[in-house]
Amino acid sequence: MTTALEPISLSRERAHALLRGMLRIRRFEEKCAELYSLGRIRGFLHLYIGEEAIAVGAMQSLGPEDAIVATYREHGHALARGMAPGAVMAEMFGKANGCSRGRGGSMHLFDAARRFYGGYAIVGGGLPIAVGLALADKLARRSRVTACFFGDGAVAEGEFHESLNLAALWKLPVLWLCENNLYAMGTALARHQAQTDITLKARAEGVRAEAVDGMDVLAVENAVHRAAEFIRATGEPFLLELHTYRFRAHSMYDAELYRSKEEVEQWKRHCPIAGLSQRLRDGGLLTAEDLFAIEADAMREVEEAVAVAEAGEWEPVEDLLRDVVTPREARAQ
Amino acid sequence: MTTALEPISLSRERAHALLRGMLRIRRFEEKCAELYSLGRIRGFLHLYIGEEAIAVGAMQSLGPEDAIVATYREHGHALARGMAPGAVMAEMFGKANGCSRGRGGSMHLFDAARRFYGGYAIVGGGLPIAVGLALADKLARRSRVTACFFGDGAVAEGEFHESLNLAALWKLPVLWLCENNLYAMGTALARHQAQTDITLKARAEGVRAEAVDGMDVLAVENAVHRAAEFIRATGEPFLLELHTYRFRAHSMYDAELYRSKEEVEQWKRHCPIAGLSQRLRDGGLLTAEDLFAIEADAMREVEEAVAVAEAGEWEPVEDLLRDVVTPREARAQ
Amino acid sequence: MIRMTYREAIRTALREALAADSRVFLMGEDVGRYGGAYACSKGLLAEFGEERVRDAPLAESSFVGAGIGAALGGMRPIVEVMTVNFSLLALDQVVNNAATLRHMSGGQFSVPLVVRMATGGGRQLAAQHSHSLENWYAHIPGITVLAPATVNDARWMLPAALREPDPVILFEHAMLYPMEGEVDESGAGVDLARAAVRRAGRDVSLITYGGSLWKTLDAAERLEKQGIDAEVIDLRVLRPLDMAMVFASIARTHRAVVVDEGWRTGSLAGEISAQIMENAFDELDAPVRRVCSAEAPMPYPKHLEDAALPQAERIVATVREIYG
Amino acid sequence: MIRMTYREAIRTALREALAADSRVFLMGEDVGRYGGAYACSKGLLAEFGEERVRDAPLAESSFVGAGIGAALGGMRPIVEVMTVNFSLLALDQVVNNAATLRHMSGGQFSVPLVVRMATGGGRQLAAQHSHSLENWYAHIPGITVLAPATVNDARWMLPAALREPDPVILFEHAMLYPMEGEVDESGAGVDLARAAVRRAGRDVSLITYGGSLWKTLDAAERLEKQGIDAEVIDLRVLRPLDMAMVFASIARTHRAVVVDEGWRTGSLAGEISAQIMENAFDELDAPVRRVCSAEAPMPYPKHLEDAALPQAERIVATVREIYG
Ligand SMILES: Cc1ncc(C[n+]2csc(CCOP(=O)(O)OP(=O)(O)O)c2C)c(N)n1
Ligand SMILES: Cc1ncc(C[n+]2csc(CCOP(=O)(O)OP(=O)(O)O)c2C)c(N)n1
Ligand SMILES: [Mg+2]
Ligand SMILES: [Mg+2]
Repeated sequence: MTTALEPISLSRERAHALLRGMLRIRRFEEKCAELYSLGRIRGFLHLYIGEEAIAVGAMQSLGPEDAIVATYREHGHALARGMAPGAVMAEMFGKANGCSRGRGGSMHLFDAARRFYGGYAIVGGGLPIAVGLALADKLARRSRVTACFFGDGAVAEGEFHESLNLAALWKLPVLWLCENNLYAMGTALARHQAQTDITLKARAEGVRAEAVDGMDVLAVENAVHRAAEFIRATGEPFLLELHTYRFRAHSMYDAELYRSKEEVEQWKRHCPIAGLSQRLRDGGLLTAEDLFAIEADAMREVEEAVAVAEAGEWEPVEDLLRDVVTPREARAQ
Repeated sequence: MTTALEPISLSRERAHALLRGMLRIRRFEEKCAELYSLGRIRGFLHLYIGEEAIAVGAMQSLGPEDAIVATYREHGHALARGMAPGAVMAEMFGKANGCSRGRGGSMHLFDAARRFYGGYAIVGGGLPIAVGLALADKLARRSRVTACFFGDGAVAEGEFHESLNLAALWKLPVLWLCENNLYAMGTALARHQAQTDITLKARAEGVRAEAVDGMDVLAVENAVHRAAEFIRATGEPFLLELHTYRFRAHSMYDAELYRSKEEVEQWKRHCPIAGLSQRLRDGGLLTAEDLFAIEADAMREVEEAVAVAEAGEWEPVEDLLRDVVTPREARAQ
Repeated sequence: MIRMTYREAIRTALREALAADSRVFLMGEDVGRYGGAYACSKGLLAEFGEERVRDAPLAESSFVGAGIGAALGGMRPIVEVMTVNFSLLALDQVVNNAATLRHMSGGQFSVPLVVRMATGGGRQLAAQHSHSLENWYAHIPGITVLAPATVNDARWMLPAALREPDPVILFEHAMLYPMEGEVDESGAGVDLARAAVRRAGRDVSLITYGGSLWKTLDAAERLEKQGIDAEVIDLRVLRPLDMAMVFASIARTHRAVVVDEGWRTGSLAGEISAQIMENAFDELDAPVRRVCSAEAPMPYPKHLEDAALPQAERIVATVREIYG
Repeated sequence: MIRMTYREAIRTALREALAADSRVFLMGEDVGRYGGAYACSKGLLAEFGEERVRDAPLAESSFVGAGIGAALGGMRPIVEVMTVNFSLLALDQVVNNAATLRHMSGGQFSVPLVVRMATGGGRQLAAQHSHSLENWYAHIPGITVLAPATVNDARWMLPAALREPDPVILFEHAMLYPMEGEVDESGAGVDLARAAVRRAGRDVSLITYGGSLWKTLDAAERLEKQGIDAEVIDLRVLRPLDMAMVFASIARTHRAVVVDEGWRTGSLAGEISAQIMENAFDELDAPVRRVCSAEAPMPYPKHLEDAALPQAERIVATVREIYG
């Protein structure tokens, strides 16, 4: 597995940016959980808590021209991509000022301006979309990367293999990011895959692959940086298997009968946020004041996001059928 | 790749049985092609000519208790499995005395008595069926092998990966037989797979795998024998990638624009039937008289099969809805 | 009579089936360790073990196909596809294999497979998790399609399905799992042949199934207050349809409204309506009307989801349109 | 006017589209080297190269999904799914992604994708290769569904589909490829909004689409000899349906028969019938009847396939049942 850069090689600014990036996601989702119990957020809510290092580390090497495809567990990716927290929170509320006009909710965040293509709730369903986005770039002779996030569970779906083969066969610039958190809902990786090394599956489809410690934001950043450079240089796909762990339940409905408290506690010791702050402290890159300030920023951002969501309007019922298809008038143009 | 046994280690009887096994399929299908041009056989007709060594070599190590799942290119498998040539030919004619009562035609041959489960025309569609048959055997504590034949094109379908994973994960006795004839219809293997080594894909799903020269019936027999023994001993799946080539068009509609005559001629030099007879002659196991007798038997068998088909009745139109579901009366029992 | 929830009724039926017949096993995503996405199989893993309560990887097409193969191999598999939304990935196996094998093989093979799946909207799960596609399954010759709407049907349709020699698809409406109801311990009167009159009435026939039954009964009560006596028919079996009971009802009421959570165009409600016209045209005093879901992907917010789904108000309003 | 086959009309339209717009590309199994399973793209690989005439592996779900992604990325993909029989493997991508993205994203994204597929029976291809599932696609909000039945529509519906900002599914009936017909070089009069009266008549409206159009016109001729003047309507666009033209016809004829190759229960014919009752009930002198396919997996032998599919004789007999 890729090992982390030494903290020492980090500038204070970048170190703080990474820590802030993860912390704001953590606080945002803790607030979401609270709002869910209050009934302000409904439907399914899948928290990313524990996995923040992946979205934050990955986004560092992706530019505005690159595209993102994610799953229903995508709050962290949306925030790390720079989507407005208020628009994301409003979406969770189902308000018209949400990033999907309130229609998608937690599982379907979209942002055309940031090339954030969603938000897919059928496991494996986003992978072919990523192939197509990369194919469009190749055909249009644009040098871009399409980053596609998905979980270990998606690896069992045929579409995973089909899509990797297409990307390799057609030499498409897709960065496959497999968030291996060891569980597909309640099914442990070893209980859904006979061969648990996902990089082997990628290679069997002709896709280069590497495993990375997904709890170490520096390791992720480094690995994604190199993978993205490979993709930009060759136009070919690359897969990173990111070892991580979900600290919370799969969704708010999950009683977590399938794993022990001990196992969860064990993993929490590898918390990407605590881990980084400790290393930065040890490396003299983070003071208590710094941390306090970062925390304060994060909390403020969350409160502002909630305020934006609270202030949002509901989409009028009359608009229910709007944008099912483009109205004829609009087509004329 | 597995290398062939020395012909010398063969008994005259077994040598002749293997040669006869392949030749009777060849002659049967040559007759089918003729009958197709006469309009006696309709719909799709996919000939196995050139690939006979696989079905014949494989069936040697499969007993009556084992199960067979095949594709739409399954005439050879049906005959090698011991299905009555007359019933198979009658099926091609669509007659009621056909092995599927005439309803399936060339692509859907069935024979419950011989555990020949068909005859699947959706590429990849038979693989999950094989997983289930093997699962039934495992749950019922029966020691049996389910042999599943499919082509290289099926490897691109997600079901291939899903099914191999299930078989390995659940330790199911499936013998996966990939007939790699280098083309999926008009698409060459290297044009549909980024990684053309199919054994690697099997291993990536936790399935042991080996490649074999599918034009050498002795090599196939040997490899299948060992694979079947492994499966019976461990209860785990095994995949054989059998390198072969289709001498005829994909189906009777195919203009073969995608490959050169030279390539086809080149491969015909590796004809499994000519190859074996030559080696048997060299090894002193086959005389001209022997070959003449085997040819005569094969021709007689084909003529008898056609006679059975010609003599068959058409299923009455009134029976169109029969066996869509079991009639209520029948259920009472 | 004992009271239990729809979920408990299904769990009771599953436990009973596993205990009664060693050929029966349950297979699907998270049916074991997790206890089932809707907790229907909670506790069954501990009771029957991993072999018979089998957690499957995310591979719908292959584990449904494996269910077909296991049925061919003599077992009585119960495959749980977590929801109808994911069943599209396995539809090829149902249409091209499960439904065709008996006929295509000239009657040589039988596929005694039961597939269970949750269906429907109402929980704010948005566009990809709120489908109601029972009509598509009801279109496929060779399979039987069930939609238990009551706790008693949830309890007894599964064992009846397991007695069928051919594939059965069982739709459990996700909104019904917590619903409490009475179960007749004898199982008497639950067959797979007949629809059921859930409320007798003289003025109009309201025909529905699954989760919409309760909204329809609610509408019937409101109509009663307005002096309209509605009969409510629960189709129960979506294939083959028991239209005889529907025609008999219309022969009494001469008016009908079909309530169906599917999108209107191409809905099962359309089929019911067409068959009513074909067979009871002269009985009709007014055209058959439909109350279906809005033709849009399901939106997440409650107010929009409520507007998209059939509701008692809309049923009442529709009845009033054709009545008097 | 120039004469060509249905196949040539499609090839001409494909060539024109590839030449006219660099964003257009054709992707599917065997569209390149092989020339297309039905030879629709024969010669196009040589003319436009591998990038734009792209042979795909057997991976329907992923290359259809890739078409959706490419459309999101600004291209104008034409995805050929060899036949509707294989499209079930890609149905999830159509239902959950192509059809939902615009609405679910609040109008931010557009999926200008065209998916072509052959459909229908009649060539003795048996149970797994003879499906006619247009009704399922016509049920999906968010997409447009086309069924060119004439050579002129085959020629002009594709360019019209490519002008649509949202997904379009184009069904080509496999029996029509060799059919010859006239093409209006101007392309005038081909839109995606209206059905077409293919034969004017006073006595009964025969409503159909796709491959059944020709059997229906044949039936109309036979009926004429029996003194019944039938109007034949070709729906052309299966979603959204142009029912206005159907109602207008029925307002003249007061009788209707719908002819549809799909299995009867849950057929598109049922939807048409239901909408006629809902909107033209008082115009009807007789119940609307349907001529559909027998509810069985398609058998291989010619005599059984002919018996399973709609035929002119059956259409004539059905009209006579409701006429006079
Ligand atoms: C095709 C499909 N099947 C089942 C589900 C139900 N489901 C939602 S998430 C999930 C587990 C996915 O696990 P993984 O891919 O590892 O992602 P994670 O939730 O761990 O991030 C399941 C089974 C679904 N959404 N889609
Ligand atoms: C799912 C599906 N897609 C497409 C087809 C059309 N088709 C029939 S055979 C074939 C090629 C299959 O190639 P392979 O698996 O290598 O088998 P072979 O014909 O070479 O024996 C194709 C594309 C099909 N039958 N099923
Ligand atoms: Mg996971
Ligand atoms: Mg092949």
